[in-house]
Amino acid sequence: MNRFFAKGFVILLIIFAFFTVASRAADSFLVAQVTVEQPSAKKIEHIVTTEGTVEKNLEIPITAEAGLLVGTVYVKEGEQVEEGSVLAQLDLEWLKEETSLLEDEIKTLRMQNEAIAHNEELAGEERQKQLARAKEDYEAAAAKSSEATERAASELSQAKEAIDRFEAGEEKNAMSASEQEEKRTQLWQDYFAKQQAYEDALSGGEESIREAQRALEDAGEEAQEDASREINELAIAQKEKQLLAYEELTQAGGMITAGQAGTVTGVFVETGQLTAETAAFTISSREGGVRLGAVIAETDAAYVERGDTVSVEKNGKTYENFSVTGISSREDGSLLLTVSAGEYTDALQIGDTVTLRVTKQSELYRTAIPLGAIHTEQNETYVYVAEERDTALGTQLFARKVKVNVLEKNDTWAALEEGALSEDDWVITDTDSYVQAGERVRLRES
Amino acid sequence: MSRGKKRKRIAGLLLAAAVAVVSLGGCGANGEKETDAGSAGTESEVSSGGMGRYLETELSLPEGVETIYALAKLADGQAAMFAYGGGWGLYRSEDGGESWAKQEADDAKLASVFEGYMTGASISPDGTAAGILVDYEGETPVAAVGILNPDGTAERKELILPETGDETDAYTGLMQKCAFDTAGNLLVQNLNGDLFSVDLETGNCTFLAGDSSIQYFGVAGEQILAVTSDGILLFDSTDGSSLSEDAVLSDMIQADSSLADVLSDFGTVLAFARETEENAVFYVNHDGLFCHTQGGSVSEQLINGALNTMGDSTVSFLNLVMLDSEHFLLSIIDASGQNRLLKYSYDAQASAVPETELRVYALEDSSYLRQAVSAYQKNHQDVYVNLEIGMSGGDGVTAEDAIQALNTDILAGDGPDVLILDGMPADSYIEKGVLADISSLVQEIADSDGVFENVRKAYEKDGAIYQFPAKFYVTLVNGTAEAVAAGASVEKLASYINEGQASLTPQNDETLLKTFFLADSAQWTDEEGKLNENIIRNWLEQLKVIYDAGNWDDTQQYYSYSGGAVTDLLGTLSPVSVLTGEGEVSYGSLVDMTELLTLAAADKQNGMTYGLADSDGAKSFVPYMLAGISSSTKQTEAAEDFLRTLFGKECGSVDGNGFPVNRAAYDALCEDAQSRYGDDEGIGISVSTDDGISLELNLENLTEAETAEFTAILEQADAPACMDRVVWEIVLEQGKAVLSGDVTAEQAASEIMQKGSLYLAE
Amino acid sequence: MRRGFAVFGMAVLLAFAVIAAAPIVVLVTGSLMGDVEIREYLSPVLTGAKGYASWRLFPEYPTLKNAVELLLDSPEFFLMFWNTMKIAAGILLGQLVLALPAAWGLSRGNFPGKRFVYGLYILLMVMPFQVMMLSQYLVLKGMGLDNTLWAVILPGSFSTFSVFLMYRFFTEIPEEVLEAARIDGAGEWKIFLFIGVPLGRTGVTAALLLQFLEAYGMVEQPLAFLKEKSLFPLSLYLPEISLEEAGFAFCASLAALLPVLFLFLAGSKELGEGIASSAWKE
Amino acid sequence: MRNKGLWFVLPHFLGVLIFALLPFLDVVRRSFCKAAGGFCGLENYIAVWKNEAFRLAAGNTLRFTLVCLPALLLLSLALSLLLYGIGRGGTLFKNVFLMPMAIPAACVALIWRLLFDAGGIINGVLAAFSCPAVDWMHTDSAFWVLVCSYLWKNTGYVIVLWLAAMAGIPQSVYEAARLDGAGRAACFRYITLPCLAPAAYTIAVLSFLNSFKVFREAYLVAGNYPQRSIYLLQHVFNNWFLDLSVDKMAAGAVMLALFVCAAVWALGRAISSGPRI
Repeated sequence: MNRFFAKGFVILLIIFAFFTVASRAADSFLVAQVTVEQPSAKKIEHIVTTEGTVEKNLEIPITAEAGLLVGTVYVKEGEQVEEGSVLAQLDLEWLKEETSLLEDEIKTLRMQNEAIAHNEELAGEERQKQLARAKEDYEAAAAKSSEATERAASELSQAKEAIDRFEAGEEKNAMSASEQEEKRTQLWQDYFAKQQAYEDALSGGEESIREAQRALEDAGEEAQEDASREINELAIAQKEKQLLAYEELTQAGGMITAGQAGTVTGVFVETGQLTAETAAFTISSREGGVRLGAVIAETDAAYVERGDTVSVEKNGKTYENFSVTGISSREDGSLLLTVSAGEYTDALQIGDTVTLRVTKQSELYRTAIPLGAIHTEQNETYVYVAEERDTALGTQLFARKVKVNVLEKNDTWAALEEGALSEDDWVITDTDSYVQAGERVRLRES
Repeated sequence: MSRGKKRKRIAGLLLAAAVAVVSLGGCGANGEKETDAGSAGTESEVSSGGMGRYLETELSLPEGVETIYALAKLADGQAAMFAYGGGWGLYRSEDGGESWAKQEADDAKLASVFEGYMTGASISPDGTAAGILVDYEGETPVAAVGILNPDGTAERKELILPETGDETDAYTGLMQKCAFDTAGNLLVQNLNGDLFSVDLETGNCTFLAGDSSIQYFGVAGEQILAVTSDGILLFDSTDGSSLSEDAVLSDMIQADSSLADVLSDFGTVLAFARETEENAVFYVNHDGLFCHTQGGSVSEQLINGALNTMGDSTVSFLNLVMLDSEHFLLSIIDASGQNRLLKYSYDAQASAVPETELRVYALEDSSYLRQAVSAYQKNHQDVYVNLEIGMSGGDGVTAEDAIQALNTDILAGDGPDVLILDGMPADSYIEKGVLADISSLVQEIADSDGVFENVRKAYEKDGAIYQFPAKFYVTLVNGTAEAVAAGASVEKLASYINEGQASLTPQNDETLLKTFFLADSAQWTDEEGKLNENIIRNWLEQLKVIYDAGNWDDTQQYYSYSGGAVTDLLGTLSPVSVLTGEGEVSYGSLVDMTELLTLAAADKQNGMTYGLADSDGAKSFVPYMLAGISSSTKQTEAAEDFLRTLFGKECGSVDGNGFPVNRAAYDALCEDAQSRYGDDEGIGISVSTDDGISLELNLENLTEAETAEFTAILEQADAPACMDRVVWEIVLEQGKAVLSGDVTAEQAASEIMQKGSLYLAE
Repeated sequence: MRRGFAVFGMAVLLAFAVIAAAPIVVLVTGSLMGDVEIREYLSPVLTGAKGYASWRLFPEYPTLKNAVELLLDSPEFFLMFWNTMKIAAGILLGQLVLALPAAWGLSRGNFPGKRFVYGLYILLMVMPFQVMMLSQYLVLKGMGLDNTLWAVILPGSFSTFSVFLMYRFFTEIPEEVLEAARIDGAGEWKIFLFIGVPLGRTGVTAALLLQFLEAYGMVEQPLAFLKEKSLFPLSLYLPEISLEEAGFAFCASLAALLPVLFLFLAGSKELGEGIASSAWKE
Repeated sequence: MRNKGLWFVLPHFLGVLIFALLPFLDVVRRSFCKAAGGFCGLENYIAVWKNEAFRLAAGNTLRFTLVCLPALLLLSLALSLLLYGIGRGGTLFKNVFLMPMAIPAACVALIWRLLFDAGGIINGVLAAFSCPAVDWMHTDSAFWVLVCSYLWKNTGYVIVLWLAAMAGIPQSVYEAARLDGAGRAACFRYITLPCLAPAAYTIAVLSFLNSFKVFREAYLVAGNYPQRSIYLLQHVFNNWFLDLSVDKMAAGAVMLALFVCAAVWALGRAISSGPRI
């Protein structure tokens, strides 16, 4: 043994042993530590939260009959009114004229209806008669045609019998050949004639029956429905209602009163003007519940719709079943959200700032993963999947890049299209250092 | 001997001994560590102990039955089902659901009694079936209950809701779910979460309990389990008194709030069994079937959902029935809305982990293959698919090494069950009888979904098919009408390019060689497989002409594949470059619908057209994902199932890597392409070339005519390109030398002949 | 003239020495070069660029990057090194315990069929591995040894090649020496251990060194019999380093080279001495 | 004499039986039946014999052996004689000559590509001396590249064996010859050569076996289908295995084995005409 090299060999072995351990330690130090999660079936929840202020209580519109002249207006905006207090008074004479005008209209409409009803009856009887007559003709035709066919049928059969008899009978051998021949042709000719007559009778009969049937149908049709009667009735009903309102007003002395207590928030009529269909007055009353206004960014607009449920929170307490009543866009592109609540809550005063939260759930997606797992690179979205692979150092985890496309996402979850990932893939959601495709990864020491 | 020497010798011996011990110990340990060939078990190691497992079998529904409205165990132990299929019927089964006998009843009477929209039904232990019918016509919906007594008589009672005093929030008649408890009382729940018990004689309901957050309810024994979005409320089913909340059940709901969802046509993600043993509640969700004894701190998992249809998250449950501690019946609605009846029976011998293992071997990994495996695994929970990738990349194993290892396995008799033959010596495998005949399977798919007949004929060898592709694509020529005509052969194309001073769209030498190789190689070998030298020489010369006309700079990699182990195919046809004028003609492969849309849009805009590069007569296509079944497999049935999934419509209709040979999948893709941009007239994308020209390309839906034209071209291709890796490597090596001018076409051709014929002679 | 002849002889020796040592020099210098510098010299070979590859004896910018990368960043290198050592040590032990006495038995003993066995050994020695691979794999699989290190060690330790080599050296030992020992009453095993082995030391060392070298550089056997990557020896790791990381490849090759070299040089002294001379000394 | 020495050989023989003889018999069995099973007699042998690729490979291998073996023996003998003369300094040279044997195949392949590639170092040197660059690996010169790499790897080792054999010749014989007035050449011819004859046989067989090892480097550099001139038997066997034609491979192997045994036996008789073979 050459001692120098033998010793060298041993030293080399020791050095290698040392670096085996050192490199293992170094390597595990460099490898990215990741947390992984399996895709799960989930509904994507979009939660839009925004700050809102309690603007004013719910406004109740007070409407008066349209087209009436306003006498005097008693109240101004911001005034506190009680229930039933007078807001304005209509010009009584104008009111009376209007009511009488209305009555005349109703009368004329009624008369028109009666006239229509009358001549409808006449038309009805007329039609009945024609119908009966058509029916008779039909029956007669049917009967007649069946007689004719029967007669023709019997004659035909007689002719047939005559031939048979002639053939079988002795008469035939009494005659000479030529007489026989002649008799036979004569009998056959007669038979054919009868057959022809029978067919004529048949078709003739059908012909007449068909005509009679058509006549019956024509008679049976209803008279053309003239809709004018219904229209008039509707108009009458509508006018009667208006008349009723007029009478009520006249009894109330043409007063327009406040439906409930509250502050007048809007006066839309002036003296000497005609009342319009729209609200004459708006009164915000406490009982009507609360209205909130809030501004949301355009991006969230997609997730908020009229009628979504909203939860309102004010210093810790949350109030449920508010709902979005209106969305109107504003100049700067953001949207004004009007939210109103069903039952009354005294906690919310006008001017309070509250946080509104609209939660909206999408349909059930089969593969949804945390948003952190999605990476995008020039319009290509992909995720990394931790995959076991058999390597020199035993089975280790490697990152594999999988292309996916995102159907819908919110700030925590993203729903993926089917097919790219399966339930048992381990998607890398976050990592302590940069992960690349094909690179080794390690599960975070949680 | 001197002492020094002795000491030295002893030291030497010690050293040798030490090294030996280490090594022996080392590899001794290795010896015992039995690492079988299959990879370690999958992550979701089944925890339910060693032996014994509930096996899932699907029972056939009674003849004609489409919808199962109620399923229950009667007092006499029989299973009963109340279902609709052309008519209502109560079916009884003595043998635990295997066979069903219909209880006769006067169908007409039943039809009238159960007329209207039934929202729920249940069967009482004594066999009376009750169904809740709601008619929506009037403004306030009115509910009625149809009752079918055990003796076959049936009557219908209006549900009389108790008065609530004020008119505004009277109970809504919109009844949602109903169930009998073990004592035979019928319980009903309406949309606002109010629970009533119904007196069957009179039909009037007494209010039991109610909470607006109740989504639906189940019955266990005489307990109502009302499921809300943040827990389960318990009520006594006789008097409605609320019982103490059960933490375990509520935690389960809090853990996964989707359990509270009522899915489409009233299936639910959670179902309770009415039968109880020592107040234990049995319930099923997507994780499996659990038994939870009330007051106990944990739910014991009886069945692991991952191993059978329970785990399939697209399925929702209707009724769970516990026949006895070893048999359960479960009626479900699957993703396609079909009602199915499953039976779980305990088998002590069945091992906990699925025992049938299907080994699928492929040289290279591919996203298409992974999709097929996960789709197959989902529908075949009892089969464990072991996907072995020959060249798992990264550690430099060459194709030859991988094939050598595979051949050793095959010859040793334990080869894989399914072989993905891309890049493998498929012909020699067929010659040596390694691959089984799958023509019956292909015929089956042809009958059900239809198959591209030209592709099938290409792979049919005297009546048998040994290998079959899942996808295929063709090489096209895109340009003016004469260019397309010139695409008929390499010579014509070369001469066209030469005189017309036209040039091919830019690509590097390897891509050019590969595209033309795939298009023309089918006709290089004559019948007995001899290479034809002058065809190859001519081919090389023409390619040189085309390449020089293009004078593109080689260093730029035109078609670099994206990173990651899994690389999807990229079409080499670039109609966009024709549009932007980088080249007058484009010659290359088109591999998916998106590229077809781009091609159609570009052609519309610049008036070009396209045609099949038929290289004088031999119209060849390129197969992708060729697969075959090993003749020595013991899992023929599972292997054929896997191929059905691989060639099936579901996998085929994912766009990419070529066009599906499965006709139904291809048609689905066509429809998608025809409606991809919805009804608006398409989207405009701006396209810019490297020298700055930016153009607007307007992508529109494919029209019927365009799709038909393309399908016709696909159907013309009748011979597969030569996919032999060895021949390709030789051609690539020599081709590059010719294109870069180092070697003349003759030398290269003779070199190819030499090596090629050597290879073919072996 | 004699002087001239000696000088010429020395020149030839030097030339061949340079040729023999050149690759190792390339390895050493290469492992000290950074990747950029290497790529600059070897680009014609690596990327098929124009011009010719060249080399420098002393690197312009020597860096220890490759060494650090090897020693700290590639734990699999060392794991595979120990696999190789396990294989080599296992085979050497097998040879010592089994082949050595067999060679002695064949050369010294005479039993019926001795010549037949010897002829058989030569026949088996000659067969190339590719041919035997499949059948050996079947035998190993039958014994359940496949995919363990034993699958490489056992066939290696029963290789008939070293027996043939040792046999040749044992036949050199003059018969008289043995007769003398027998007369002194030494038993067969004692003769073998205390006379046969020491006298045939050259042959034994040569055989064992060659066998070690064979085991150390084995490629086909592990590739065929070992499936699990954690059992792979070094010889499968080296070709895997592609030319892109040429620097690292040089460094790894050097590290793989040194242990064998040291062992070789340690043993070469034995090789040098002739058998006869050692006989006189005794 | 009772069968002395049997116990020495038996354990090893058992191992050889299991791990070498059994597989060999299996190979022989396969050579007589078709790949898909079924006995077919000499069909495989005829097929292999007619196979053009096999004939080319056999020719190449034969040519390679006939060129390399003598070259190796002579070159290493010459060098060892030179070394023998130097005495003291020889150990350094010997160690350097041993180095190539220690370099693993992978590194050899790496260096081989650097040297002999079309744009390799040697072509660079040639270009420097303005002679035409040779495409080493793609022309018949590949054969000589193979021979050189074989000589480079094995010379060192064979030199050591020659030295060992020479050291075995007692000095007294030389003194006696010089006394009778024999010159250096006469000494060499009549003393050294005959004494080295037995060692020559060993070295020849050893070198022949090592000639199979060079396939490993050729495979790493030139892959499965190298240039025609270096297309060896192992390439054929390898490619047949990739094509699963195990029957042809077995038949080819058996023919190779018989041929080589005959050669070794003939060599043995030729060199040492004495009792020891």
